[in-house]
Amino acid sequence: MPVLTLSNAINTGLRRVLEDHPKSIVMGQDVGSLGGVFRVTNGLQKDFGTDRVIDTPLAESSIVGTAIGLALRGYRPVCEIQFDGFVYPAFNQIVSQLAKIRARSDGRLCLPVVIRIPVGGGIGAVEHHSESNEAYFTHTAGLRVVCCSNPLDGHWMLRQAASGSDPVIFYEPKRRYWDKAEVSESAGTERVLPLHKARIVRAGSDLTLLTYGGMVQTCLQAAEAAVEDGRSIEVIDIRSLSPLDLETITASVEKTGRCVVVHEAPVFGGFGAEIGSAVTERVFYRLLAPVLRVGGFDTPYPPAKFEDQYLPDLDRVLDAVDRSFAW
Amino acid sequence: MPVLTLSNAINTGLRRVLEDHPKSIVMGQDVGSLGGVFRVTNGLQKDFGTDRVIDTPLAESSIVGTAIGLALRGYRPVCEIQFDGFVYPAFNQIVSQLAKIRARSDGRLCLPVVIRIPVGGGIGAVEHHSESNEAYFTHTAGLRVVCCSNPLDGHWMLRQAASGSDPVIFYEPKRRYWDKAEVSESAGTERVLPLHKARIVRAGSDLTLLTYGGMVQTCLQAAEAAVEDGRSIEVIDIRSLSPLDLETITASVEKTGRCVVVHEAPVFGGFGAEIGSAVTERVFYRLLAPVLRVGGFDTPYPPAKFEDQYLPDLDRVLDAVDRSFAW
Amino acid sequence: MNPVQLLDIDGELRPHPDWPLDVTPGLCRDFYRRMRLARQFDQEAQTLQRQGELGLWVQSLGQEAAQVGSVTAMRSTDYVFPSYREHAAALCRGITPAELLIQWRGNRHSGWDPDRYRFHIYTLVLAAQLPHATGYAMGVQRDGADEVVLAYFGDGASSEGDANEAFNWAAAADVPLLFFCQNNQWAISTPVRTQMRAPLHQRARGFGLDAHVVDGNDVLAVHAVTSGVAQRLRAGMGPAFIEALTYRIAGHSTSDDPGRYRTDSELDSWRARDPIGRLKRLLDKQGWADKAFHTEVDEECRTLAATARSVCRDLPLSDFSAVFDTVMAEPTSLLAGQRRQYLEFVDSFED
Amino acid sequence: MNPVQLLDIDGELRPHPDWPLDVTPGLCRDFYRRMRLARQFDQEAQTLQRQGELGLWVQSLGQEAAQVGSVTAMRSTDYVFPSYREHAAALCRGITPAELLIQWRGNRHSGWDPDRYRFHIYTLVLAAQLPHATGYAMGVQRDGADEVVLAYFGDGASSEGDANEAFNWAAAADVPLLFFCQNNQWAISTPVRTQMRAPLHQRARGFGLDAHVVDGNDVLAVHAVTSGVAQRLRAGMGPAFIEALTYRIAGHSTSDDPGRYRTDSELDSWRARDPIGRLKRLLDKQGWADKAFHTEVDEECRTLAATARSVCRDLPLSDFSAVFDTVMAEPTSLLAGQRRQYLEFVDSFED
Ligand SMILES: Cc1ncc(C[n+]2csc(CCOP(=O)(O)OP(=O)(O)O)c2C)c(N)n1
Ligand SMILES: Cc1ncc(C[n+]2csc(CCOP(=O)(O)OP(=O)(O)O)c2C)c(N)n1
Ligand SMILES: [Mg+2]
Ligand SMILES: [Mg+2]
Repeated sequence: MPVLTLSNAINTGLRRVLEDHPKSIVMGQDVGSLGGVFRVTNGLQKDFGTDRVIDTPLAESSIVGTAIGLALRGYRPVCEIQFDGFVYPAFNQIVSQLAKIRARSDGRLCLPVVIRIPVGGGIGAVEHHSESNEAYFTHTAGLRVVCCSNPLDGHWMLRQAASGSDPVIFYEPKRRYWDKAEVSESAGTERVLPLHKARIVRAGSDLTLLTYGGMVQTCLQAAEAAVEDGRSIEVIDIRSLSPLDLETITASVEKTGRCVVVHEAPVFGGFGAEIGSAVTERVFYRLLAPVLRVGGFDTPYPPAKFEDQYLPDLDRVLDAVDRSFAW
Repeated sequence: MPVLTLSNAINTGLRRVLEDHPKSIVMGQDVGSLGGVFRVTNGLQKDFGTDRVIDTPLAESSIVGTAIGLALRGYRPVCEIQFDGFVYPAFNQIVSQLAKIRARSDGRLCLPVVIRIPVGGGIGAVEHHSESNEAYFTHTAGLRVVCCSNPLDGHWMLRQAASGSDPVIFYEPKRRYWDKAEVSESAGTERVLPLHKARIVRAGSDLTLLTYGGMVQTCLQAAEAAVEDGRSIEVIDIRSLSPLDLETITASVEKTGRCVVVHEAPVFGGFGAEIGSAVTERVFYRLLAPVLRVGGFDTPYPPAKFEDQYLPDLDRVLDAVDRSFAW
Repeated sequence: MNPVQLLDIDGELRPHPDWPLDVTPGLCRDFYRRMRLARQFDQEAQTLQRQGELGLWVQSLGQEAAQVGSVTAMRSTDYVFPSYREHAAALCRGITPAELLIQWRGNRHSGWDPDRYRFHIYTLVLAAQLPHATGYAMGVQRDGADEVVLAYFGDGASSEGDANEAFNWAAAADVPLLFFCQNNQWAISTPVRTQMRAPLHQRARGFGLDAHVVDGNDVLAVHAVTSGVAQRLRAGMGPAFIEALTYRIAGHSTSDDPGRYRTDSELDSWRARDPIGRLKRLLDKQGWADKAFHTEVDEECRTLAATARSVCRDLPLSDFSAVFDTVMAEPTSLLAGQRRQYLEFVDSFED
Repeated sequence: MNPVQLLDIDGELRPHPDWPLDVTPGLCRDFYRRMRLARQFDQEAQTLQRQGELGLWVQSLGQEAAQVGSVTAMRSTDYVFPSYREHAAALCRGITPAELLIQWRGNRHSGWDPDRYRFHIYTLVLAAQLPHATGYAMGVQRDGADEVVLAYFGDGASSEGDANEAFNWAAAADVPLLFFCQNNQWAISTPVRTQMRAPLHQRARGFGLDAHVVDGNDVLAVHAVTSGVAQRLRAGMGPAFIEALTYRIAGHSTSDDPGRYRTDSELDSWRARDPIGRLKRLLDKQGWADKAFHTEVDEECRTLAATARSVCRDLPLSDFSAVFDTVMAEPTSLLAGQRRQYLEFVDSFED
């Protein structure tokens, strides 16, 4: 099994998608000769040609809009939005068209479009390049929203997303692009979960840490650190935000009785709010403390020099864990 | 005190804003000679001229974008977005510019811009004309998000919003435009709350119904109906979604021990999730049942003939109340 | 640039050197019939709305020539992206009254199978269909298919970012797409002069589109120009743009109150340019239509109106639970659960 | 339309009948000095980034003439909306090295008080500043002020909906706004031909803007055309557009790898058109600059570089808690609470 970075693992995933689905298309700004600003599409245009790997004009609304048109014609576009903060010009096409055309056409039209978005902070970037905007899309009926956290998932989730029949917002935690792991490109391995399933990354019995994307590593570290305090923490990588695998999540919190949700996005109205409310509705009597949320502060993403204070880190996660136990 | 419809009450509010603030401007599609599709801006252009009441080109992104420019020049624009479903083309300008320019400029620039949006269903409209998209904006740091539910609030909240220094998303529940009530246009009445305060619409002791906009009436009716079952229900009109008046809300739930949130928007990732999580964090030990959420289903807004099934109504609110008591 | 005209308002033919058209009696009768039917249908729908049978209606009244002349110039294999007022074009494609009305009655969001008619569902978010058309045409281009794509939109929609992105993208990508603007002078209450400084076809040319302007109330001119432009497009001469100058005789929709913003004299001047009256004058002058033809058209119109009326009242309404099934192609537990809960909730009242 | 040129690449003056300019030695020396300083500053910032002192830098290298020539043609009261690469223009407005660098060091999102310099903060979301400029100009128009507004953007940004909405809106509203595009041939790795089919100034004219194209590496031409166009604008002749043809000699940013997408020969051909070299040839040929002048400029450059370097390392970094204070003008309990909790949390570690 080759050891790949997340960036390479998604690259090989895209390659397989282009091979497996003759109608698949990769498109976006600078995805061609440059290979994308994170090199995720490196070499694809050279190997698959400019008809299938398309450098688009600089217009996000039309990247999604033309992808919809291509899908109506039978193509399967995988679009790249260059950075999280640049998906907003496409918001109208995503929310009113991509997400709704199936319902608007009474189920007649189907839009297998994947929108890849490098997401989140941690790389010291300038403004608009570190945002976590998943809550906008999880609240939008008609979309699947997934977020990978490691090379194996990145590879497989991309292939699954691009092989489905529904639109998928596909988040890639940019701070993890350079993380390495073994990636099996052949199907059937039991480590490959269906796209909508959450993954128990670390088993534990006293508290459940729910997270996704760039924060999975942070939560794992927190769980390790908590061992010292004699606490056994279960860490779940949610992977699919919408639909949400409440089965796996609920089973865990039923068992542990305590739950902390961690994400990079601001807490107020963030995706953690949904998890908190949904979990509480389901395991109310088992909860020993309210579901606590750790996330970015309710400010715009700050200048790079403040990232470390802004983003949840080991200490802030452990602080919430402490508060949960102290409840 | 004159009796006004919500539409008229906001109209007189806008009139007062134009009188009180020489730099205020009303702008949007068809706000001039037509007076807006809901006649909220009726007569304003005639009285204040085309320089202050502006029929804009058909471009939502630029309605917000030029309003930002006008505000940078010292003006105070109050923009109208014609329907909830047409705010998405302006999403980029709202989220990355309007909401962030103050933070991006280190507090140097201030944008007193109000964006009025007729919101929600209940009027049998065609697609894209009945949406409840408040969760997108409540999750956006840098915006105030408010929603009026009656003529008095409509008048005063608009005047307060347009007199502040921060950007405000101002929702008007379109199904209530024709509701009538007494409106005092003079300040100082104790019925006029600060913009960020929630209002206890009906006092009660057994359960708290939290809601806003078009659902306030529905919840009041539910509370009345519940009297028969011997249940005393407190109804709170949240009014300000961001910032959220957790003080008033928490005090109520502390007292009642039960809480149901009602809104028109889809439940998954909706604003009710934030309320549910925030309330639970604060009054965990007092809760006799989890905070329950009643809202639209997690589908795009359905065709008009299905509105009655889609939107929360008396029965669905009471069902949730029953479930809360049965917990 | 003067708008191309082949038929003046008095019903005189004015052949145009650049836009030849074989003006046969049959062709004119066909256009006349289609426009009459479209107008009759539109009128009936308006009445149905007034009687509470439809939630809303947006009339195509006055724009029949622009729509009939253009859509009939395309091949039936050419995919069309309408906006929301293209009832005349839809009828030409064979879409039935029931399919056209159901959306406005509020039973569904759209009425027909777009693949079957090669006519996309209506798009109500202004200009959003233009990037779709551009992408669809990218697909046609990649397929090497002998097709072109036609996209309708209005003067107001042309101010949206999406419209201009599409003009630019289509031009840059050199796709087989024809943008067709029905400039009916108004976007609800907003006149064209508020939307733009320069004429639209001039803007289109600025993007590098093969752009033309035509008298949109002259069905012959619209047909000739659209045919010619489609032919160039098919020959690989790059994406094109037609601005058809026409007028929205009715209000914007049944909710509108046009008296608030436009004058009777403006309306009258456009009534005088009515596309149907004009073509009738031609038929009359040339003696191309006999009484039998007119009787037949009148009869067809009556039948269509009656059909519209009767199908409207019987339009099927599925059970609400169907709403859950059309959201995603692959079922999710969230939607399955809500569907189940909804049905249980309904059942609980039936006890 | 040929780009206006007043100074050819050999340093010969080519007076242009439509764009008169009083080419004095003083003017040329001033331009030369400003461009040299801009380039030196840019080079120093690039070095600082390579040494880890800045998180990112986007070079203005090669675009000095386009920026210096245009911004100096405006009055100091005219408000300017830059994109993010307008360091040369910013320096001309008096913005200090510290103010320019702080954003790229990551200490703040922006560095200067826009009101003080009549120079807006940088906008990184492409084209978003163009509707702002349009709205600002609507304000100027309403104020009846004797000001015009200048908005910079790139060739790539011109494909965004916001750019085209702004072109259209500004034209329709007839506001005193000058759009200035630095067409530097590339948007990261995407060449202009991928963005558009027709030249940008042609598109601008299509919107009804008074549009011109100029050799963007010819500071005299840029200055002459911008001055002339600004004068027309001030005289109420309607919004305008200038496309300056130039070249981004460096990579897109310090994160870019331009070797992946462009050729050395292209780069060489543009180096030969370098704006500073060209003006120097003029100064030399005409004998308009003596050794003392050059020594002085060299010295000023050295000082600027030294200043840039020394201020960069000392750029102030406020306490994180300040982040909570700049979000809203009117405090909210949410932010006040988070600020307090944050400080308590930090304190808890100090014990
Ligand atoms: C994005 C968006 N904004 C606003 C509206 C509301 N609206 C519906 S039709 C219309 C006017 C459209 O004018 P035009 O494009 O000229 O088409 P016409 O109605 O004249 O056929 C407006 C403003 C909308 N449907 N979509
Ligand atoms: C809306 C948006 N999309 C994408 C980006 C990422 N991006 C930053 S600069 C750039 C290229 C811009 O090219 P151009 O407008 O020509 O300006 P230049 O960099 O050449 O000065 C891109 C794609 C962005 N900043 N904003
Ligand atoms: Mg129109
Ligand atoms: Mg460029």
